Amino acid sequence: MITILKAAFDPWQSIVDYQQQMNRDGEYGACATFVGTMRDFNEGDQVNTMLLEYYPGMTEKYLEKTVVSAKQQWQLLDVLLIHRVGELLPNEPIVLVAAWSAHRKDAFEACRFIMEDLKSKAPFWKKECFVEPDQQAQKNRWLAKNTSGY
Amino acid sequence: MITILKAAFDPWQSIVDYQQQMNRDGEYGACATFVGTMRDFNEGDQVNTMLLEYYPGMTEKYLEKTVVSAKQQWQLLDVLLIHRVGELLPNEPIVLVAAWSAHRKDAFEACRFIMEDLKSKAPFWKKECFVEPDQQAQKNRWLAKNTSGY
Amino acid sequence: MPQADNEHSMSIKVLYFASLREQFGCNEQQLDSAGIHTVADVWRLVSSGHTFKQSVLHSVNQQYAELEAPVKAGDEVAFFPPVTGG
Amino acid sequence: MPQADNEHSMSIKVLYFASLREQFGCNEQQLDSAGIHTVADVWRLVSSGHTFKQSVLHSVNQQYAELEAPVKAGDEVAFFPPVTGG
Repeated sequence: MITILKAAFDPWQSIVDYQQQMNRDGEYGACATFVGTMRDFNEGDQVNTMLLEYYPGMTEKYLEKTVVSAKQQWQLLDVLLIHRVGELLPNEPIVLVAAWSAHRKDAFEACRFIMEDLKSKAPFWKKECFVEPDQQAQKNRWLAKNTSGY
Repeated sequence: MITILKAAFDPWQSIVDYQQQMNRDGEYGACATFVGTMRDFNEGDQVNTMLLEYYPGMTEKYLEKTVVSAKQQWQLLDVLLIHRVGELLPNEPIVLVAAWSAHRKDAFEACRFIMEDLKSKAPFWKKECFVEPDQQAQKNRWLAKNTSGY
Repeated sequence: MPQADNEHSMSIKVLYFASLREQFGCNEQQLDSAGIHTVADVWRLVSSGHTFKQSVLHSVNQQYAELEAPVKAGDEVAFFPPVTGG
Repeated sequence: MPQADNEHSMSIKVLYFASLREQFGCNEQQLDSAGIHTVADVWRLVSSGHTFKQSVLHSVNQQYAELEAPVKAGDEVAFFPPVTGG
């Protein structure tokens, strides 16, 4: 399941709930997950809030394509992908990817692939509202580029 | 933290509880986790229970060495490793690894490394109690060898 | 065929996101499709007079597309900076 | 020095796990250390008369050790099949 959320979410409870309704108890031997969380420091500045913009329509399509591609490359029982948009506070979860499979290799590699593909190509953009050291005023900046994960 | 547990545990609640007492909110941007769960089928047979044996003393030392090695190779904020021993039922969690870091590469690679090292060298042994298709009697077998994850 | 439909089908919808949206001061605009054959044609029209600090990505009908990709009336074309999600 | 301590310090503790424990019918035994210098010496003593379907791993004082690794009185030596945790 792929969800884009405008409100804060609990990634661990989301996994528990999703796993329950998957109804594949006894089938999966492996679940690999990744949770990305907003940090309160970036590039030496204290970040107070973050705005996450997306492209309604294209973003969903892109994430769907990513998950379909993962399911073609690895033997997966299910995938859960949740991505936050809108205004975020430090320590709020940004993204959750969970992949279930019979054996660990598939879950691990699919989870990593989905995150790397999402980070490098899914249409999301982050704008930070931050305060520089020894300054009072709040400033804004769009993040320039995600780092490569490999 | 490394824990060997004789009773069933909830991996997701363990993550939530551990993360809370870590007290590093805002520092971690990434958490990669793996949960291994007992399946109810293996090698074509229905598995009813599993006995997980370990080597008290050596197992803890080995896991400690694995986590130290991960912390030397990657920039990690914290690691949680829980491994179950004793008698297990299908769908019960066997192992949890969670790795927290500022950036995703460290958490992903450390989590994978810890699981692969654990699977290939940590002193644990599984004995399955199973029923063959069209048979009544329960049989036991020690698993011969873990598959390589790479 | 009603005139409104006809007019709509003659135009190309152009969207901007993130820093490009701010730089253009606009989310969305309609371009007359006359003389437009590729993404590059759209970009030439809308970007004249602007300079860009970042590389610009482009999509046609919500899929990534090359600058040489064909664009026709009724299409949705978008321009945006490198993505920073996850 | 009390006799009990002396006797203890003359012996090597040998542990078996999983299928090896079942095959030997024993968790643990004490071997006289006389004439024992390596893991291979211990293994030769305990394994005579047995055949093994699996490869056998070995440790000295709770760390993996080669067959050539030295063993002395007071050490803990263990033998076990390939591990299957996780």
